[in-house]
Amino acid sequence: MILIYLILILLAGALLAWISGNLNHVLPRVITLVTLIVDLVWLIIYLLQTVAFSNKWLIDVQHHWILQFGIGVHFALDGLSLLMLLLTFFLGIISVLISWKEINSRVGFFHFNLLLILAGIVGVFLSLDLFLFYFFWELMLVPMYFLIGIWGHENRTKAAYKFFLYTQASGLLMFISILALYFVHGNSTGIYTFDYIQLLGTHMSASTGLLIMSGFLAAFLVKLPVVPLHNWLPDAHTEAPTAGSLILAALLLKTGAYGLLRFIVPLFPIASSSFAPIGMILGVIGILYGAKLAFAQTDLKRLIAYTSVSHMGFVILGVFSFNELAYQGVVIQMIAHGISTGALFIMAGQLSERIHTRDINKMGGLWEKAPFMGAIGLIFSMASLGLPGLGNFIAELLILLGAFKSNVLMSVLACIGLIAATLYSLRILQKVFYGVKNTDWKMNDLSIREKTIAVSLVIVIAGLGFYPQPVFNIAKPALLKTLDEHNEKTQLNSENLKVETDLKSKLYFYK
Amino acid sequence: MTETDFLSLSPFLILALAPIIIMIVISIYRNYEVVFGFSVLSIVAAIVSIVFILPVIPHSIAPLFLVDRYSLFFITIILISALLVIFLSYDYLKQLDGIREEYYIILFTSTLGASLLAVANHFILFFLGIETLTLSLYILIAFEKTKDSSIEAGIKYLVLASVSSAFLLFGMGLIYITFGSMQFSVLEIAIRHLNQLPLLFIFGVGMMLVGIGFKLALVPFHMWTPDVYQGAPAPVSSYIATVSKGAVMAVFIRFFFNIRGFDNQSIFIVISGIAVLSMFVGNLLAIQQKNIKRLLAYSSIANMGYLIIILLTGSDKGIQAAIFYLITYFITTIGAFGVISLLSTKELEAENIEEYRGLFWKKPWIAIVMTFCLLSLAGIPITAGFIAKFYLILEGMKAGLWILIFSMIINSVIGLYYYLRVITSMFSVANENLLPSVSVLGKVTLAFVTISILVLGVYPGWLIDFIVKYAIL
Amino acid sequence: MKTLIALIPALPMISFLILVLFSGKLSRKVAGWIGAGSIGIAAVLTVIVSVDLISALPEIKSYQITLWQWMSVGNLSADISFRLDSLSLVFCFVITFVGFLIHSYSIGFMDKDEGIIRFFAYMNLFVSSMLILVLADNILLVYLGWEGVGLCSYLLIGFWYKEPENGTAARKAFIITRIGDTAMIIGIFILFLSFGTFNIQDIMHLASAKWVAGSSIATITAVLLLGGALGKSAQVPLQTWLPDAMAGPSPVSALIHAATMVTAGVYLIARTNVLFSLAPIVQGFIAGIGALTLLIAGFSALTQHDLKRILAYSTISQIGYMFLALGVGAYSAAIFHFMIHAFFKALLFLAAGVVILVLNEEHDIFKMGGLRKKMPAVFWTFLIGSASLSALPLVTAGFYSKDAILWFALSSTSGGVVLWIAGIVGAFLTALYSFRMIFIAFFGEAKTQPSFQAGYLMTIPLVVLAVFSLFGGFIELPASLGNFHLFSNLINQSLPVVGIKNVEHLEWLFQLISSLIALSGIYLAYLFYYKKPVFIDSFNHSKIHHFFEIGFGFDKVYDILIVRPVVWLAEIDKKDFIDQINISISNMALIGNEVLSIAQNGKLRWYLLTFAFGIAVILTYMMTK
Amino acid sequence: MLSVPVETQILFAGILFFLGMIGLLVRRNLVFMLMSIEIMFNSAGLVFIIAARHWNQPDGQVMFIFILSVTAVEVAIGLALILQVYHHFKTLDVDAIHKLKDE
Amino acid sequence: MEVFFYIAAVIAIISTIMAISGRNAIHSLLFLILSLLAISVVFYLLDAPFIAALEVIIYAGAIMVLFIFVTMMLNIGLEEKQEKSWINPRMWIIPSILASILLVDLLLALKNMPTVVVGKQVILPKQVGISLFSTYLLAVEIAAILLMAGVIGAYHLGSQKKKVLHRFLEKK
Repeated sequence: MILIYLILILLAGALLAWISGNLNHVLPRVITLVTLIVDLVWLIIYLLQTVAFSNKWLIDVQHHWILQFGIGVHFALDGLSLLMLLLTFFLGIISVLISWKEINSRVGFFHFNLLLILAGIVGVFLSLDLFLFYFFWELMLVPMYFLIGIWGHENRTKAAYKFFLYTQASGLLMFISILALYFVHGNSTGIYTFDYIQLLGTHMSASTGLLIMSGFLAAFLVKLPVVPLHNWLPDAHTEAPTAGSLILAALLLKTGAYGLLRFIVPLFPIASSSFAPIGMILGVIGILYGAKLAFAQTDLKRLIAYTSVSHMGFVILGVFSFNELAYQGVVIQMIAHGISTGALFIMAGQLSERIHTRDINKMGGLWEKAPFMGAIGLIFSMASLGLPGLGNFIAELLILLGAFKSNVLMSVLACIGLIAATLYSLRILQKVFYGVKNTDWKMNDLSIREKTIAVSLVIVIAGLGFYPQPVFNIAKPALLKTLDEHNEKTQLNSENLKVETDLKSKLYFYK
Repeated sequence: MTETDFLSLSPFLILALAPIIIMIVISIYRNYEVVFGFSVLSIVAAIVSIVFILPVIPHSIAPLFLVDRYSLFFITIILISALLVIFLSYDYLKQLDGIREEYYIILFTSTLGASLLAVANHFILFFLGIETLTLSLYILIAFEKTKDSSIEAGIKYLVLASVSSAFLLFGMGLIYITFGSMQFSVLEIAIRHLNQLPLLFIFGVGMMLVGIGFKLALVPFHMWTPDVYQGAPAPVSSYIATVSKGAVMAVFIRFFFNIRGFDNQSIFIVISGIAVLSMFVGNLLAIQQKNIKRLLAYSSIANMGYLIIILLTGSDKGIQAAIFYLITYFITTIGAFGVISLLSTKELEAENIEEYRGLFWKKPWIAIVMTFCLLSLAGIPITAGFIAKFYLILEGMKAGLWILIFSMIINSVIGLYYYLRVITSMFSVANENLLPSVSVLGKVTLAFVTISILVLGVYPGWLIDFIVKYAIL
Repeated sequence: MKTLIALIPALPMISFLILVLFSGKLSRKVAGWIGAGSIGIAAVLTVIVSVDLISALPEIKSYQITLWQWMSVGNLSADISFRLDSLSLVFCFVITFVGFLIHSYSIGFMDKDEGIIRFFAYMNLFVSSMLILVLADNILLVYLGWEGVGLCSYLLIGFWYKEPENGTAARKAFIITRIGDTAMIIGIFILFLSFGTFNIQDIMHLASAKWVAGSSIATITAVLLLGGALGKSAQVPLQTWLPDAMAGPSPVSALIHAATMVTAGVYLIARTNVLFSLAPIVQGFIAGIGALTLLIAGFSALTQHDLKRILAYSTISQIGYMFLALGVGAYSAAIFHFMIHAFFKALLFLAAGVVILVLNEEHDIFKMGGLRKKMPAVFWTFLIGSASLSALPLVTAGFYSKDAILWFALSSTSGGVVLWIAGIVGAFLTALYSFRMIFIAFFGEAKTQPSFQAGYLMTIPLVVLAVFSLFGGFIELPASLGNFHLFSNLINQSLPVVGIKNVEHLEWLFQLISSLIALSGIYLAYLFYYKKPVFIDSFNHSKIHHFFEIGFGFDKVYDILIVRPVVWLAEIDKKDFIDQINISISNMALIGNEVLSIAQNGKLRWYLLTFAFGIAVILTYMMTK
Repeated sequence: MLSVPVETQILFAGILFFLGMIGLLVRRNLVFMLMSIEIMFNSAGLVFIIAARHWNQPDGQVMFIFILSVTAVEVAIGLALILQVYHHFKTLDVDAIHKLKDE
Repeated sequence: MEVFFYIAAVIAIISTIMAISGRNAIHSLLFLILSLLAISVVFYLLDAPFIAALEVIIYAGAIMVLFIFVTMMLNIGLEEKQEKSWINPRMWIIPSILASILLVDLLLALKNMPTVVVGKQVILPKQVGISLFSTYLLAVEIAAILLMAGVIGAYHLGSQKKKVLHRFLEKK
């Protein structure tokens, strides 16, 4: 039941925050913070009690919902989702803290939306019923839309539309695929259900599998995002308020990656194997093209947004490598990218709060007045270019190694992304912190609150860089299960194919 | 006429008696509240009477009537919608000058026409029902006769509706000539043994499509919709969008399934074409619309386009999906128009999106209702619209209507854009215009609508059960 | 003893953390002493450990310590673990010892600078990373240190961040080395996937067992690793960043861009020598690159005006020598030269730093002059450094180290005359440009007046380094001059011994030639730059002079071939052409809207017409179907 | 007995119907438009009479009676509306009545 | 008999054409009445004497008179010039083409009509009456409600606000 409570707490907190917003501005912040801390602490307590991570679900909750269609409320937790939840709650707390001063209008409603998004994300990470999954998948869009559309920057409306329409369009394609899967499974077994575990063993022909998978892929690749489906991202990230950018980059994108791991790979083992080369190419294109665009930008947030495109390219590269190394890398990348890009967005937010511009050509020399911020900017720029000792390095290393195992060329091309990452990361530092300060700015260094946020993020990213083992241990059973699920099927398939061709040749002989 | 006949006709009797009694009451003592109260009571009575009919169905009063579960279900939906419209009309009409009580009389006759369509099993009843409905609508649309727009809408609707009725009639005549019967069930029997439908019959069906397409506002017979919605009083617009369309849909489904239109290739293709066109045209027209009533009109065109997909599935489940869709569409539309009519004043109809700017910060609850309605129309989860669309797509896919489903998907996205436009303006910075205060009745209606949207969005199982149990053709 | 090994890199790291965390609360002096002190303690620890290890040799070849498990995924496992053998020992010693001297010097040098705490933090981080690099047990940890020093190099080049050019130089350095690093990490991937481990020793054993010499996989891997080494060690074609890197403070140039970091490539190749021996082509290539680099850099150094740039080119050139040695398999000679070079080059940079500081940031040697009298201590130490650099026979350490390389270039089994000639020409150039500096900057008329005298904090390290530059060479004497092999014996504990052709008896002859060459270089420098500068007037204005001055035009070529295309690429599609697709889709919808909207013109007759039209189409379709 | 083929009879009704349609499309005067609609209704009624004879049933004629009454009501309301239109717009030209439209 | 049918049909068609193309409203209405009369002849020929009578009485009699009444009330019979200016000869083209397309479609539809063999005989008013008031009694009731709605509607829409001012004093 803890899983349902986790979501319910968030929802209750959301309503409370909204209502309390009418009373004063501090209360919703506090309520939101408390809500998230309660969730986080509860989860950590649970984590500490869990002795061993086996390949079974740690928690599995099932209820009926809409019986007529075989829809149930099915939540389950394994290592992968546990990690994602921890990240969600942690960054949720961070996003409340960074908005403490930034958001001064409609505070209650802001936090309502914030918690609603988080609830949606938590739901996505926990749902094991495809209908429920889609439900949450869409649910998080509306509050996110509000977050961008109400508290965003100048072009917020356009960006919010783009975000919503893009994700909605791709989501609907996934929806069609979910239904198709439902029918394929129902027609072959007679059991019409949306339950993930039951659908796992669905038999389908190769072409059907590819078609159905492409719908899922559309949704996940848009969320991830993968070039050429990435255009919503720069706009949304740029125009969103800091907390919004943070959640978008650090959490929302991860739902795409999570979806790939949780659904694409085990549900469509054969189709995903045949898609793998294209997937890897897309990943490489994403890495390089994202980096290229990031390098060209002058808007700081836009620049960071494009780096996300580039970093997420690694994720898809890893996912379609189908081996444990790459998968562990993907998991770390999800967390590390969340932290590092989130931190960069926070920095961009803090900068524009102080100097009211996001144009890096107008910045410069900020090191002088804000050395602490400079240090933080430095650390996370380095993280983003994959400096060893920070989490991103581990991630990229494992992904590239894993990819190297399955496709040397793609991995090597992806390595060029490392150089490209250097180009844009250093450009940030150069433009923002080097040079002479514009005298007009009244620039303060980070406040205690901001320092706390920054330091906690640094600790996490450095911890991931130097001691990522706990994460590996938690994620391992889940990832191995996914891989087994995948490999079993693909091997079976190749055997089947063999049998089939044998049969065919025999039949031919008898003719 | 037996007792059972009378019993099964009781809702119609109530609906027919009510306007007569109102007329008599008016002639003695003209009082708005009394008339309103009586109207509400009558509708409630009609709804209650349905409970008593349940034991005797299916009951056929040959040749015109067929009172079965399907029709009772539709009548219930129609009556509840009419009730909600009456609630919304109370405030809207109260502020008008001059005579207002006749409105309720006409509302009753039109509701009677609509209910008759649900039980129609014969062209004569089909025709009479549709005419009773339509003729009453002319009057309702032009009811605010001091307004240019109301009169303009009235005359446009009158001319176009008459023409479409003429087409409908001509088509009926041709079908009658072909098979020698005007009864749906007889037609079904006649058709069952034919390999190929006679061309004259198809021609007749084609002509009937004009009439039905007009009433459902399907492309290319849709052009009246925005003008009429805009010109008509807001509650009447909601009435047209819901009751009128629902009733016509009820009879159309029955007719279409009786003649097994989905089995005929040319009818199939024409309906699919109309569906696809309706979706695209409706949604594309809406994307830049600044008038919210027109926007809802265009949205209704698109929604009907989605809905008629279900005709092509040719299955009972499809009908159930259609009914579920209609119910949610009714609730949502009434909610949206309800907000418009509650925010309208005597001087100013609240129809420009500009007037909704910042509504959320001034009247949060009203804005939330509107937001929920629009999200439901767009089919976003936790609203009823989502489940409805899901159901529709599910059945459509089951029947393998891929092209239609995909164009529905594309259009959902286009549609989302303009719903979001309205929502965005409600949530943007407030402007200074004053808004009327909303009466308790209006609030209750809107609360009901919102709760229904939420309940159906989160826990739709019971309604689906109910539909599966009762709404079988 | 083992924990001490871990402490060596840990101390500077701790000091770094202290400086970062308490940056607001520490006074400048205290910060300086913490920074320098931690390195000093590390140096002492190094000495203790080395005494221990050396005394245990050759029974125990290395100490090893694992701190914690870094990661273990599937069959991949990497630990944070250190391994100390004689090779790392030498490097450790140089890093900590020279590092300590430079840190002490910096306390004086950076005294007036507002960023002193930041400076020491970076420097400590650098030392720590460098120590991790040389102590690392597995190649992944090497990579960690490798990138760490790169970062610190970047930070320190751009230390004076207010000048945008410094930032640009820093960026250039980082990017170019990063290009090499990327090649290196791919090489590491190949190693891991071939052998399933990151442990260097295991890899070396497995490589020699599994891979055939000259096989393509070995060659490719060696090339990739070499890429990393070339970038870090500023060898052709990735050398262009180093002259620009002089934008950093002089102690930085001394420590990072002369003594330690730039020689990481040498360390890497020495450490993975097995791979290179499995790829003879690559090894020959290394020698070639070394020869080429030392010549190019030598010529460039000859024409520079900026004191530090001369030294930078000189560094490139000297590392070229080390690569030459590595290429011919003379690992001990390379490492020896590395050590001696660290001494005299650090000395030269530090001295140059004093000069520049005292002359108020005057870098141009032609604007100096006559410094001999104004600052004698600096002059003498600089002179010793230059002499050692020019390999002045017998008295300087540089002679012994460089001479060993020249000798092995010829006599090694994989050496040859061409390499030797290149080395000799390089030696001549070295002498020439070294004394060009001396004569122009320290002799003649004073063109700029020094503002103040350097304090003891700065001069003492100079003196210490000068002593080492002179006498450091005596721990390794060639066969013809005493035949004393303390250093190479130590190094050969962990690296293979160079194979020599049977020409040993001629060693004295070649030594004589090289000595004469060095002396003639010095003389010519005296002639051209002091006595009769007119001799080279025409040369000074020739195109070839300009060509040398711009470093053989590498920057220009890269600018045209790489930088401009990249910038062009970035500019060309700034708005993201894919976005245009979205825009056109939304425009299509808007156009559709407008077209359809025209139809909604409110005219009843038009509506009726569409009505009729619609039914005509429908019925015609139905009837003709 | 009339031996005109039923096809011809229907064709006659069809011609009348489409003539009504032409009138509707061409005329701008609302009164004429209403007239044209009457023509259309009447010809639709004619079809039912033809059908009634064709199948020898009274139902078609019953339908005609209903059509007649509906037409009567429609004309009544239509003319009342036309009066209102004239009152509001001071013209019967339909083309002049286009206040409600997309902007 | 056939001859009468054809004559009546031609008269009906021609007078309908005159009705829809006439400039003068009164003339058009008179042509329309003529057309209706011709159709009533056809009804008679189609064995529907009762309907023929109704056509004359209600259609030609009552409804058309209503038209004429309104026409005269609004004085549109006198504005021939205005009618002329409203109608451009070219405006006939497209509607005619559309109508002929539809007519061709109808012809196509009539091509293969199934033949029905039913003994044709006159349907007497009595039969119609019995049918109307037994089988279709409920429909008659509905028609009654419909008429009531029509009456109320016509009353509501037809009534005008009492003018406070003389129309010359009204604000334009």
